[in-house]
Amino acid sequence: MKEYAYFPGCSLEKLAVSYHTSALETTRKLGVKLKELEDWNCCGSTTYFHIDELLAYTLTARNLAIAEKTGLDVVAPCSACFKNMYFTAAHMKGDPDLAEHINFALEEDDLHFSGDIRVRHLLEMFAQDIGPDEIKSKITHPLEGMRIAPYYGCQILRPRRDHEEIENPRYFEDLLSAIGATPIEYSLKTRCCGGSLIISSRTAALTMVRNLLQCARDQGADVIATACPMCQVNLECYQQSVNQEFGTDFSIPVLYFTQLVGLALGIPKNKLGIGKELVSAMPVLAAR
Amino acid sequence: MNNEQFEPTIIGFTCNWCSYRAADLAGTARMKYPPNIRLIRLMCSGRLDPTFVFKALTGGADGVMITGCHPGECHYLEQNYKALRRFHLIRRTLKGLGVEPERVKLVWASAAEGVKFTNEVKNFVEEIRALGPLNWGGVGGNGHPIAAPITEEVPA
Amino acid sequence: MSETYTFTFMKEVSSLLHAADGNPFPMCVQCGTCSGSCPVAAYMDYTPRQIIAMVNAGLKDQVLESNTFWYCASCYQCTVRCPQGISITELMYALQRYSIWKSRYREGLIGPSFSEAFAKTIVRTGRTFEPILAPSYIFKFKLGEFFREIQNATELMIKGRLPLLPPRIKRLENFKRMIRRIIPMGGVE
Amino acid sequence: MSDKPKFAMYWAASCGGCEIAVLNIHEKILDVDANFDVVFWPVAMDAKYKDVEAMEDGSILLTLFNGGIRNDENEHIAKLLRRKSKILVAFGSCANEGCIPGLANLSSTNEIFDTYYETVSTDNPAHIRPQYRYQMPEGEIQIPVMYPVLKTLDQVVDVDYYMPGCPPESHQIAAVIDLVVQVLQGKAELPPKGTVIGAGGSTVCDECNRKRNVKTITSFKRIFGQPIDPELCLLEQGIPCNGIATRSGCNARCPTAGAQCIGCYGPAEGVVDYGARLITGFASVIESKDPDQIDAILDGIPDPTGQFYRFNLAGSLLKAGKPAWKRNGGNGNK
Amino acid sequence: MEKIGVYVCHCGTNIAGMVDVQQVAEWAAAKLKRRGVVIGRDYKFMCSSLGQELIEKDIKELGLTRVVVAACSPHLHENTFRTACKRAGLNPYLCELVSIREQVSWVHTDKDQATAKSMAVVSGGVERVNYHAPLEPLKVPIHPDTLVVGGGIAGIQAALEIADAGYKVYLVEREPSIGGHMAQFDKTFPTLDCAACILTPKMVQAGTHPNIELLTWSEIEKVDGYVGNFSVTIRKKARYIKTEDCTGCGICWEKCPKKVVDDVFEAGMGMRKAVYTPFAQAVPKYPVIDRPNCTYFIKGTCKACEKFCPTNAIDFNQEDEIVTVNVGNIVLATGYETFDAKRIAQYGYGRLPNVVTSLEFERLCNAAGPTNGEIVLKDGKTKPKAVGIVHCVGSRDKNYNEYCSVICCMQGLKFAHLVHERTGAEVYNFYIDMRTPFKGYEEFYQRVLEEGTHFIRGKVAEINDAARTPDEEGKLIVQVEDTLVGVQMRIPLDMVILSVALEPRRDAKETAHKFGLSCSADGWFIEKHPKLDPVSTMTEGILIAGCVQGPKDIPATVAQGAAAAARALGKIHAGEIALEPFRASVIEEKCSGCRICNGLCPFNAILFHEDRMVTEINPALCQGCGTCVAACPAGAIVGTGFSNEQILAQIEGLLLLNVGEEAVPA
Repeated sequence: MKEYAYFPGCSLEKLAVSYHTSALETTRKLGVKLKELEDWNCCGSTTYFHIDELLAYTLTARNLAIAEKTGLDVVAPCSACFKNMYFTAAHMKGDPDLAEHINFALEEDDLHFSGDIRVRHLLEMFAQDIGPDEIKSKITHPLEGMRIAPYYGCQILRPRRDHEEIENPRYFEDLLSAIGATPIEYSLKTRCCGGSLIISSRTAALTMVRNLLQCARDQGADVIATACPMCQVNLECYQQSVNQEFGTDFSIPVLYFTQLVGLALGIPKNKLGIGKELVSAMPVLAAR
Repeated sequence: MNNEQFEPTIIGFTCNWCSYRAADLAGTARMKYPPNIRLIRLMCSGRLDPTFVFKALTGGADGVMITGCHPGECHYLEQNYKALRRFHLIRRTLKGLGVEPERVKLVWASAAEGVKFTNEVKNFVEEIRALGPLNWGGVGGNGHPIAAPITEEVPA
Repeated sequence: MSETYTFTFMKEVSSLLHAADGNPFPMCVQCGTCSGSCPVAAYMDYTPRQIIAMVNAGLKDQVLESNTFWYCASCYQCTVRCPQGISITELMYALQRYSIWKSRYREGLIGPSFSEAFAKTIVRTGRTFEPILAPSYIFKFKLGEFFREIQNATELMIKGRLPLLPPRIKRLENFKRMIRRIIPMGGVE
Repeated sequence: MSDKPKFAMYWAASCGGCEIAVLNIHEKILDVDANFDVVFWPVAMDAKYKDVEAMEDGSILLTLFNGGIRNDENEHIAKLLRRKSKILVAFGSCANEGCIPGLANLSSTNEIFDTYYETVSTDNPAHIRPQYRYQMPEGEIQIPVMYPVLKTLDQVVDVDYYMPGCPPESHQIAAVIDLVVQVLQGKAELPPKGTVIGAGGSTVCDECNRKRNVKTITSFKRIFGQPIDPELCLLEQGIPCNGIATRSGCNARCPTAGAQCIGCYGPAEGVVDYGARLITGFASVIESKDPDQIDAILDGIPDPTGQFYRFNLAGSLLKAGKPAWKRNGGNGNK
Repeated sequence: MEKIGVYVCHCGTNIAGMVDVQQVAEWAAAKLKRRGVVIGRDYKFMCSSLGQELIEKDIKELGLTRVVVAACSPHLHENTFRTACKRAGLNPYLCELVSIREQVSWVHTDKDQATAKSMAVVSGGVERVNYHAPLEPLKVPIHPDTLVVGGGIAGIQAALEIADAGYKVYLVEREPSIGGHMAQFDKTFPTLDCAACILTPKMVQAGTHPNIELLTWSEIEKVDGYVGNFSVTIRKKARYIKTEDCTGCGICWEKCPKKVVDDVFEAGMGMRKAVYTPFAQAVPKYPVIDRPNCTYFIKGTCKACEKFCPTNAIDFNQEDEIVTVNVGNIVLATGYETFDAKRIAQYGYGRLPNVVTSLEFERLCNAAGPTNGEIVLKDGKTKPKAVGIVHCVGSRDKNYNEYCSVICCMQGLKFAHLVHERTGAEVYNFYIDMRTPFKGYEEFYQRVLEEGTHFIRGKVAEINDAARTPDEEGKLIVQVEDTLVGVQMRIPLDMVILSVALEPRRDAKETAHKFGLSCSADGWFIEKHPKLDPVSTMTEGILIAGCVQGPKDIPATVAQGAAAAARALGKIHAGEIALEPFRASVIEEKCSGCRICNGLCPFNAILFHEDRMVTEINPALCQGCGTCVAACPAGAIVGTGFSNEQILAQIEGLLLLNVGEEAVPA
């Protein structure tokens, strides 16, 4: 049975609790064990880089060090956490001085990060490690006819520089097809939702949310699938605000891909935290 | 080696077609590397006779850098492989003599790799500096170590 | 009135980028890929490209007065596309650090105080806690926005998606000592 | 005192094999006696250094000097005999290039003493070491001072001729004696100074009649443990035979007898460093382009230094291993 | 004792700026006296005629027997100084040039250290030169025939020049017809004359020239030999056409039922048949059967072409033919490929139908192209109302190619003009920098400006079809910052042309290896000297012309084709070439016939005489690498020019073993 060290991140405690539960449910069903890190701390998101770069890396390094002890690959469901972990690991591997300084700090918590750990995003784990074929073979309730807009967002892809992949990735689509749904093609699938701006520069953020919702709807999406709590909250919780701001009438449910996979695996809705969303998914899911 | 840092002397063997031109390129591009290395041009790294390496090391050099075209890109088709084999045996022999094998280094550099050449020189100078002076020259030529009574070394 | 070039600012900012990968921004050729790619460019008073030019030219005051780097969405679109391999996003972070460090930023910007509030909660608890985040800065600003937040917040509360008690990590003392080895707490506590 | 030309032979740091080799020329030894007045030959007759010192400079016609220069006594005698002799021949491998005693140049003096005085074969509970000078009631006694490295004869004095071999082949010695005799009788000319006598100019392969092909080595083997083709070149069978680089003159004794050449005749004419020739010779024909595979093949030569410098370390470019020259060499003695 | 003169060059300030040249010269004269140095001079420019005369004078007056020049790399001026010695009656090979510029003054930063190193380098040269032997250059006859590889405009030009001079040329082309990229173009900048009109006459000339043997649909298998005497193995791929019978009437491809997308000549914009000539004016005129697509070869039936061929020229049983030609010189003109725009996904090429590459657009506006020159959208009828031209696609970008592709700016202007002229559409050029050097180019830029083309300074960030406003509906939206006003723009367009980078051929590295050349990091072939010897290579007798050496436009390409030809002709005319007399030879009495060396020579110059049990080296085949010299365990092989004595002496010199330590300032 494949096992991963699991770093939920702050948002999954409450704000994105349905992502958390659905992740656990679906992985269990797929025979993958998620082992939550003991006493993990906040990854600092991006805002921490506004205060101190070194400290930002250190915060993440602590989690990496804890994960490294398990000897497992570590998986993060939140793209911001993922990006921080992925690059902190990369930088510390590439820059011995940085590693030395940070490990000096980690000593205070009896920790050390040596750099050899594989950091995965939960979506990558589903779409690449487990793989569409494996998942396809396990689904019982294919989401036939459901038109889903796969939303990658930013930090699951960037700033990695493998261009072909990051500018036009396909693995989310493949995953959605695997669960019987119809992934829609829309050109903003890797564009930013403005998550980190919603507080500090609201209008900018709302416009970005608008453009995304618009583009997805134009291509006829019933649902938007996300792989990040920040994106989910942004695209969903702020639809009202968008409508107020721009006089639009969006009400597109925004679900975590784990919830959709869960449905296809025949896991009851409540176990997937469906019903906690502000834009109800019921109309779309009614049939199922 | 009193307090100021040890400046090693390094002899570098280059092949006429790749590495010597890499060195030229480093020059024309005004890249910088330490002056510790002094280059000798051979037509091919295959010309490298172990005698040259020993001559350099026993003659006062602290390190020897052998350079040639990348494997498969030798101007003479495959002669750089002969250099490769000799290099391995030279290192093993040095080991037997109690001399650090790392003092002899083999580097492949194409005519386009001025940067690589520069970096390899920089690194090698540091590596040799870390190893310290060789002083084989002390026994080189006919200047053997002066035969002084070494009584202090054999206490009763 | 005409300006002249000074390069200390450029050097200061560069020095704030020790761990960031990519090329230094003085290599910028002003092609505009970053600003063309930037989803927020329209809301910035200078585009990222202009900011780079201004940093390189030493126009410190204008740079610190601008909102550009506070509006950066951290989407890294510019960074991965830059033909010169410059990590523009990292540069934006550096400018944010510089501005907080010198506590010089334009009046009425939410970014700085939010960042500080966010940072503080983390170093105090090891975790983030959304509820205190909102008020801690929104009171400073437009009431309307505050209510909009509340509206969302309450909905979320009802759906059980907002925590009622701030979470803490267990080994908080170690954690704080750890942080102290990186920066003197004064900075954020 | 006869007016026959004077002959001397001396052994410095050596095993004595050279003397045996000389005696091994059978009845030719009589020619020596017939033509020479043997004035100094510690092995064969009693003589005192002071007798030699008493002689007129250049009064000895021919001196065969074997053994390397290991201590100040060796050097003293070498210089003495140089002074007294017209023709000084570096006789045998030790005098020429250090030979087996020269392998001591791989170790520091301390290591040598440790081995000699402290290993199981020696019962020395008090860790006693001989002192170069020692005050006795009767006065100070001295023993020769050991040098840090062994030197070859021509590293301390000017040498007229070189006669390689460990020991030199008796038929070659005989030939040389013949030559000198003929010179004495005015029937022949002496070769130019510095010539290597009693040997060929090419290498052992020249005299070896094993069959040879284009060489490609895929592995090195020890001489024992597998059947050896009696007809085929040993090196081609993976046996590290030094014949390719070793001076001819021995009639390829060892290879002919089925043992690999170990190089006692030293480098061929005009070669700067014997070991280097073997390194390049062996390495050049290794059949691989892959570093790891090359390494694997070379593992077949467990002691490259010994393989390539067994006889000539002291006389080679290298002269000595690092422990012998680096400051307070070896680990000292605790 | 040799009498050695040491000459230290200032090279203006190039050397003198970092090395105390006077001190070096004086030091040599003083400290190296014992080594034979009788005079040490420094001079501003040793390579100048005055500098050379200085040496000649000393040779004559001081009776120098050896000369050491400390200046630039031997690869630059070795010959200069050898010739100077020769003029003064000293054997040229008794001169040694040591580099204190490329290897000292240009790479070091401390004047004392640089000076000290220069002294060591000079001492190395002095010790070495003591062991130099007078040598005579080897004369090798030059085979009068020449091989030209690549039938683009560069190759055609080179072939014609040589053929017109009366010498035989083999012109090898991979495709069924010569013509190369230029044949695909419509107009050529800046004069706008039609590519076909100026190219096809040259193609016909090349095809009918008595001195040119065309080998199209052929590829180089193997190259043996050396300058003056190459032997090249060529694979003539089976055409399945008896060329001796074919009249090129075209009935076969008329009748062929199998249509295939033409990815090569039409750049995927048009179709061809399974039996085809790439284009109407193809040279040679006879077609090839595209085996993988031919119905007969797939299904075993059809043979329509055979049925209808009036001269029974079809032969399905043809097989590849291997021919070997002997030539004295080789011109490589294998050209370039275009960058795969799919690699920049944000430009939507391949996803958005009306995003086309420059090469595709050339076909699109080519009168003989798939749309007969109509500039229309993918639907095949609509004329675009707004067209964008994106510069530097895959060029000047660390993520793809760092170099500038040279032609894109002018090509962009050309396209702008054509679109404007034929559709009246609004045209936008998106550029980082406009680069229009060379004759008539800037004028053309002015002309296009007058025509009202919009020039937007900004590298396009992305191209997508996500409309935000009604007038963006159904359009391609180009998102870019207009850097001159500092505003992010979204521009709705109907068609976008990507000026894709020129890249080295996919198989450039293999080709280079086949011919013993080296490629730059980018993959372009390296010329002998970037400024002074752009068409020669490190490998004597192999020349390069056109884009194989780096991106360039047609005028530059043609010039190089002609230049390469001139080089070849020079050698052919001379009839023989002098080579460095660096060769290995065996001292027979020392050779014991151990056969260690026998397997070491890739040029088969080493032969073994079973009878005498000795090895011998054939100087005609020996290339002078010296591997056998280094390998001989008996020291029985010697090499001229790089003898053991020379190199060991140079080592001693470099280590200053024969000079007092005080010689080198700390």
